Amino acid sequence: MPQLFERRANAIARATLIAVPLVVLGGWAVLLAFARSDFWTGVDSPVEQPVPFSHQHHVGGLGIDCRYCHTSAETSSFAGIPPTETCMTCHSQIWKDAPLLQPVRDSWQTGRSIKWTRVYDLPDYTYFDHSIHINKGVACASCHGQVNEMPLTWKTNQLYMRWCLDCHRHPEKFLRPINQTVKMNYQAAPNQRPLGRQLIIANHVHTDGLADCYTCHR
Amino acid sequence: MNENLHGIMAEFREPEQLLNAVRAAYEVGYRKMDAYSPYVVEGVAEALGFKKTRLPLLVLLGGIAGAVTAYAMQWYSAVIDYPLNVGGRPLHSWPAFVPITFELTVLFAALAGAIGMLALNGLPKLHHPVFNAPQFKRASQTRFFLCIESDDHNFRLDEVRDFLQSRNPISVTEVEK
Amino acid sequence: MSPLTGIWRSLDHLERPGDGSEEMQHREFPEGASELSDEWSRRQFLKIMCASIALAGTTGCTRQPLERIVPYVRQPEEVIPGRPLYFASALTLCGFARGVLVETHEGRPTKIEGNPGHPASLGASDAFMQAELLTLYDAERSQAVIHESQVSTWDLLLGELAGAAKKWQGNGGAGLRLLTRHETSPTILDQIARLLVKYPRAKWHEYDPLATELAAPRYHLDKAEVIVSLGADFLSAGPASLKHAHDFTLARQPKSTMNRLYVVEATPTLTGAMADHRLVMRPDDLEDFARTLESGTGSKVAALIAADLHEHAGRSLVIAGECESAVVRDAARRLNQTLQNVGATVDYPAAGRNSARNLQELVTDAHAGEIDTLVIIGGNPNYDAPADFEFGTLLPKIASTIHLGLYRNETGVACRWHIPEAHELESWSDAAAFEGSATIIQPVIEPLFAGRSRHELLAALLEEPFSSSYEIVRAFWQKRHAAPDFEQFWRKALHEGVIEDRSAAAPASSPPPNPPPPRSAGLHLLIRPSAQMLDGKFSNNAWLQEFPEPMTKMVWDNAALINPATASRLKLENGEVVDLKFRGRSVRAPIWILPGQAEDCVTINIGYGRTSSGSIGNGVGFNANTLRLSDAMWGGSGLEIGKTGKHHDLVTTQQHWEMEGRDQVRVGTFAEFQRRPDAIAKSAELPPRKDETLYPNVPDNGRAWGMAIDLNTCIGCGACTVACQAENNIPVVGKEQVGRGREMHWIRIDRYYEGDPANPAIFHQPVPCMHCENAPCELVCPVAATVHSSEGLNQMIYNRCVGTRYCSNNCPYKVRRFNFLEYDENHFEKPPTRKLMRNPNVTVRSRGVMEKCTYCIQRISAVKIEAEKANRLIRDGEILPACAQACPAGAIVFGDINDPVSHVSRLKASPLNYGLLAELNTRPRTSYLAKLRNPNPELEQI
Amino acid sequence: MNAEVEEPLVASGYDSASVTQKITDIVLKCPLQRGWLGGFAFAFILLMLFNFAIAWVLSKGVGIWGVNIPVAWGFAIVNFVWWIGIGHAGTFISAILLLLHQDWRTSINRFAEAMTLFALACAGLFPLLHLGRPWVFYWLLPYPDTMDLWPQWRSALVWDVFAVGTYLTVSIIFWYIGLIPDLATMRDRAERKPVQLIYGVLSLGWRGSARHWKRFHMTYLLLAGLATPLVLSVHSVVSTDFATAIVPGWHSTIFPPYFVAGAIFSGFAMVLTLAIPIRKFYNLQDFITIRHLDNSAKVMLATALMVSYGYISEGFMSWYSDDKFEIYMTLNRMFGPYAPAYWLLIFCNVIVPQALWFKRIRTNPAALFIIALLVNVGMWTERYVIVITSLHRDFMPSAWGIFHGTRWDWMTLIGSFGLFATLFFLFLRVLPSISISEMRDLVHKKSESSK
Repeated sequence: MPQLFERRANAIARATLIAVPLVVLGGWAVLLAFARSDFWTGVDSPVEQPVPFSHQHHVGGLGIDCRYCHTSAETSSFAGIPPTETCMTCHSQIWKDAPLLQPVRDSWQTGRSIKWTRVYDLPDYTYFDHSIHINKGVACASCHGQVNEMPLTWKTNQLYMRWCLDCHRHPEKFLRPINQTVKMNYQAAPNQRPLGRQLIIANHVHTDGLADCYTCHR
Repeated sequence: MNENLHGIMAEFREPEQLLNAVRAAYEVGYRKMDAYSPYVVEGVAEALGFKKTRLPLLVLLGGIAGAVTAYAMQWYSAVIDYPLNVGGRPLHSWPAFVPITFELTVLFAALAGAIGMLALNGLPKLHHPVFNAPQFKRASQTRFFLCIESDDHNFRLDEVRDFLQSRNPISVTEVEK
Repeated sequence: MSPLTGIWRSLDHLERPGDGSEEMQHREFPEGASELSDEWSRRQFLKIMCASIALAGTTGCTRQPLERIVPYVRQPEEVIPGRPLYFASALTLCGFARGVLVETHEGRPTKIEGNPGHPASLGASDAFMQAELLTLYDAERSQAVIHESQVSTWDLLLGELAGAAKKWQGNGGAGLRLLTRHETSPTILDQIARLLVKYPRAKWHEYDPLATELAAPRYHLDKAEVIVSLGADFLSAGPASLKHAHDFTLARQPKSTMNRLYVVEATPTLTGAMADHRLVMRPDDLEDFARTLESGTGSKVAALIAADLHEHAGRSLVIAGECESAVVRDAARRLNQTLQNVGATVDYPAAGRNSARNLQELVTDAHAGEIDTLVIIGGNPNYDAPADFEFGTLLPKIASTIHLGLYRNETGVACRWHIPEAHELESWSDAAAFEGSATIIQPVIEPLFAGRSRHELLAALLEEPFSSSYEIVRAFWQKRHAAPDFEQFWRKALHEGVIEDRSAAAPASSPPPNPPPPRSAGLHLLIRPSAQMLDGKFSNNAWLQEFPEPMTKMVWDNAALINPATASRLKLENGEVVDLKFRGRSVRAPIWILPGQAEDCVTINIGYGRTSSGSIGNGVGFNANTLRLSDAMWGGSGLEIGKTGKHHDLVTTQQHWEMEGRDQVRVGTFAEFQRRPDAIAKSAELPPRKDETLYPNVPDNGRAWGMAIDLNTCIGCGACTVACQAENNIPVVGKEQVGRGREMHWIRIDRYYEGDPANPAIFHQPVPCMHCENAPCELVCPVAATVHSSEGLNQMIYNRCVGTRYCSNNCPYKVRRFNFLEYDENHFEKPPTRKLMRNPNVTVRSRGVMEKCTYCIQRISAVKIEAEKANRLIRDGEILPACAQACPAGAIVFGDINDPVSHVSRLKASPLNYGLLAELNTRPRTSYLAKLRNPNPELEQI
Repeated sequence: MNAEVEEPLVASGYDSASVTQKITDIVLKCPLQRGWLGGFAFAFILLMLFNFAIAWVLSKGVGIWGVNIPVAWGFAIVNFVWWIGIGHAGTFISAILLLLHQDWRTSINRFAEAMTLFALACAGLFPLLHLGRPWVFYWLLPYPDTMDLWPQWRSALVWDVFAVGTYLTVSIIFWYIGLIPDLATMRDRAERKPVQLIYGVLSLGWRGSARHWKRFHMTYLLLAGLATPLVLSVHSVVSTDFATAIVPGWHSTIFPPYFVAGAIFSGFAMVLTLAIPIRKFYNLQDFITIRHLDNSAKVMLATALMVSYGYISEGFMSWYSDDKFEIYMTLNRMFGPYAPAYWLLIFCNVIVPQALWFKRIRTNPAALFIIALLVNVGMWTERYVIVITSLHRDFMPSAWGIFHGTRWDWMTLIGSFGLFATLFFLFLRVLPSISISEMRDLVHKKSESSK
């Protein structure tokens, strides 16, 4: 009887037997990694806006306080996006005719809003309240990063649930003194953890139940 | 002598012939040989000097691995990683962890057994010298073969052929590598 | 809050009349909505969820679609995006104001609550009040001025009126007729008065299908210890019902005494269900009963009741139903006088008769051809006028007919002109409550469909230079309250939502007097308003269409209610379609057999069988008005039933009405309670003790939420059901789906019968999620989509749910609801307006996920966050779930059961407290207080 | 089994050559018969119906089915349990009977195992279709997700995932291992090169070496040893889907054994439903002899009695427990709206199998075939009764409801027959439907004993 297969068939057969599971597992691992990649989650990639607003210039350069524009950050779940009026308080005086600001002036004249694009966009089933975080010592920068260094705005975190949980389980890793929450130049203390534990008491942070589902999902 | 010789193969009609041939060959002192049959013939393997296999051990280890994996996973995720109050039950509800532990035990054991069998048998081996034997087709159907291989330390071509002939086989052929 | 909210865009709005629809689609508050545009992202989201099949193994990697944030251009200073604003206003029922607080998010009203400061609502609400929100957003409300069924404009109408006005100036307005519903608005009355002065020969007619009694008596049920209702459903019907329910339950508390209620009625009502003694009798027998009650002689029962009344002279009360004949009503009044109840438990205000004429006169004049212009302001006479008036045939006889209404209804279609009316929450007005106090109705949103207010139309008739409703109303009150402090007065009025100004005393309307029905054997017809559609006003309101009728639990239909004995005698069965023939008129109706109905009495509800209601109300049920005659507005004897051999599927949300001896509702008498207080709650199988368990005692984080529902005060009105629906974005699923057992209500009201089907005891039991501490549902969920919170809430996480539905199987209370289909995309939920109405703080559930009562977690969170920010504790009663807030009887109490002095803890400490099916060791956090009855011992013997 | 009265396991006059030829020729030689084509075409049409029903339920949602509140589980679960049950006979025959040295299993274990796999394939689909959101089914599996969440291990549904997954995997392994020598035979008997190549690859170059045979047998025994507790565990776990609930009619400790018995019962019924036509169609009467039918029938009789005991003890326990909910449930089953279903299942699963006491019936293929069909129906009805009647009236009378399968429910059920049959027809065409090597062994032993 002639050989049905050549000699190398053996090698090929074994190779495939070993390769198939590896490829499957590998592919799955790649998929998992991809889901966590900045590319997929859009971290660090600037979002296009009708007006190329520079936090770097306004916050970093001019030192405008976050709350000047995001007025309701301390009082409401929604931090607030400034109405055209706010822009015009200055830009009716300076950069009056800068072409970049044309959309702002249009909005002001026509009474039609500027339509910004969300940078930090949570799913509809997740409820985040700015005011409680600010009031308990979670800084703007803790989630939004050093916006004072952003010529255009991008997000600095992936906003996955595990990321939220990290802080909800161990607030001490991130808490700041309440008067520091809006500061952009705050230097994290070297003894963050012990400090954090004190701040949990000082800021009246009730840690039990922070990881309840209903804390964020309703 | 022929470097390209895998061995010499005898074809028998009856399983008993094969069994006797193997026993005889073993007494003569041949070790590097193998018998081929369409279904298992009791005793041949033993006659070839093949005593016991490590498969049961593999399966046991597989089972233990499965059990440990399963229970550890359940305990870690339910007690350590995300403790949740589910219907007021304890975090470490061990009775509820038993079924999955059992299932994975069986699964891992079975996989160990199957993979172990193939590995120890050196399968897949699509190409093998014995397939060169013209009549070997029948090894999977009706006939019984004994192949004494050339790398046996007291392999002498003529002696082997004579020996095999003496077991009145249907045929005796040289098998190319 | 700014009084200007309603009109801050109304001027540029004026230039573009009649483009309501366009307005709706494209300019729906782009300035206002600085938040995600919900419905879009949600659909997107679903798609991507589906796409994630491909991405198995990487949850959360569903990339968000780009979403816009749309800030204001000029942000109103009182608006803080993300925080709701509350406005005090009022909604009218039969013309009478009931004060409300309206919650708005970025200019979108999302919830209506009763105004605690208002005498007619006292902070509570009923299904109608809750459901007005849906009517406000109903995309099928009329959206354009229609002339001869062509789209026209307001200005053209003004032109025509101007022409007519010249003629009227000549002839003093002869031939000009005004037909309104029952009006209590001081401003409207003032405008009409001025119109009648301007055109002395013009006439004003008033017609209201549910006209309340002339100078309705004012009851003080909290002071009454013995109450006899002669066919009166005072607890759930009429503009004062919320107040009645509130006062009644005050006196219902089992203290040293507990009030006793006798109800004599022909068809079961919620009031009857609360009765300690319910006597079932036909309306004509009821008259005899009233007489014997007066004389105190005659039937033994009557004598005993009379005795009881006299024992409690001055602390008793006799209430006659508004649908009863004058005989009964007069008897009741005389009784109250002889019992010295007048001034103590009841007041009869002087009959402040207004100058309105009734519909009868209008009809006569119309036939005499004396009318050339008929202005119908609100209402739908062409549908709900007595059949013998043949209103439909009469309208064409009139040269010019103008109809102002929310919908282009049967009347609007038949009139030459139809003008879309602005909803009460869309325009400025005012109205008086049943007891006379006035309320400024302030709008909470721009008119969605360019509607006009009644004020604007009257102003046009008066040929006054245009001024907005706001100016008209304000001007009137400036005149009424001409004082330097007017601005404060005005702001206070708006802020409080009620004006202590009795000079606006509610002149009640003229009722259709019901002559004593001629005695006759045979069947007796009773025509009653519907608990869902009222008089048809709400027939396009899907919430109310799907709101289970308290007695029948029927949805999406009305039926001819008939007593079991009569049914078996006539060989009728449920759903069998029959011809109801009444005095030469007839209508086809399906039969529904109702325990507790009087023998030989057939009850039918008006408000159904609409033809021009809209896609939701059209063709639902049959039109009972076809049997409604001007001399028998509430029915009468002489009804005949003819078989048709046809069948109509009637759908109810509860099929089985026996308790099967499972003690869901535990009942005892007040006497027993005084003897052994805990005997009643402990009458049934007891739950295992707390320490009888293998499970660890799970520590909570200091707070433990719980709820107590007092069955003794719950009147079963169902306000909680609709309130919950409004608060939690609960979808409407339609008759077909309800028929398959897929209604979505998070809190349902179970109705059980006990005893003789001819006159059974009737129990109501609200059933929300029990938030069991040993929740069976949690144990079986494979993905931990329902687990316990540290505060003892049974959390349901929609976005984790994969939809195995095991939790529902394992829920002994069956309070879980499942999205079997994409209900958010169905006919009722699809319209873009519906998306605006959503509560932004509650996730809208997609297809394939389980949902259930959350104790209104969004409200808990809101209060918790505020308390945390202020570093203070949460006050008891600070958190009100929607059901508790709506309940007129205060029967639902929510709070922290770890706090021993909280209201809920005190109720749970009551000897009447028991857990539903607690013997299953589910440890429900929602518990019930057993129901008490206070029967008359002597009457018991009979 | 006393041999003298026993029918032989193989008709006389067969040696390993003829056995080999007869079995391999079914695949390699005999041309496409009209019968096969017709059957396959019909099965394929049903399969397409299945696809359609699935596509529709995926696009619209489970709302197109009859499920509601309170009856939130419907046909999907009934079909799942039914198919899983059928999937038990294969492993039972090849594993347990192997350990018990029942060599009559030889000629039926191969296609019984195949049947197991195809039944599992059908069964496996239903839990997925049953989900409200099938596209997130993988949340039932443990894997490192972005939410830090895990399956909820206390839920019997998660146990199910593991039990069924394991069972499927082990069954496939067991089946394939057993196939290897036969695949070699096919390789060596095939004439055409491509066919040789295919079977060559599949047989992994099996050459029948004595050492290989030794390990092969060892593995086969070990797998049998593992599969035996597994097969018992799988339906026990499935039964906990019900037994761990508090629903009256589900919350019962007898469920595991009673489900396993039922599974084997229905499994053997299906074996006969398939075996009887096949042996006729391919003239395998000599291999699948009356004795096989007889023995299978005996197993059915035994399991039928166990199942009957289950029914009785259920009734007894509900009376004995004096639990008002249990008692009502039992009465409602017998006399409530679904009483016909209950009495149908009693008829099919308790009354009909009593006929198997008689050898005349056990040895009459036609009769057996009909009984087997009735039992299949009966076992489906049993699951229907367990799921529906328990749910439709549980604790709160106010929430009681009724359930009716919609046409989509029926389409999915019937369609799944299509999937099963299609796979089975293909199997008959491409693989030896009887284990050749074991038959050779049998023939050999037979000649031994006859010597």
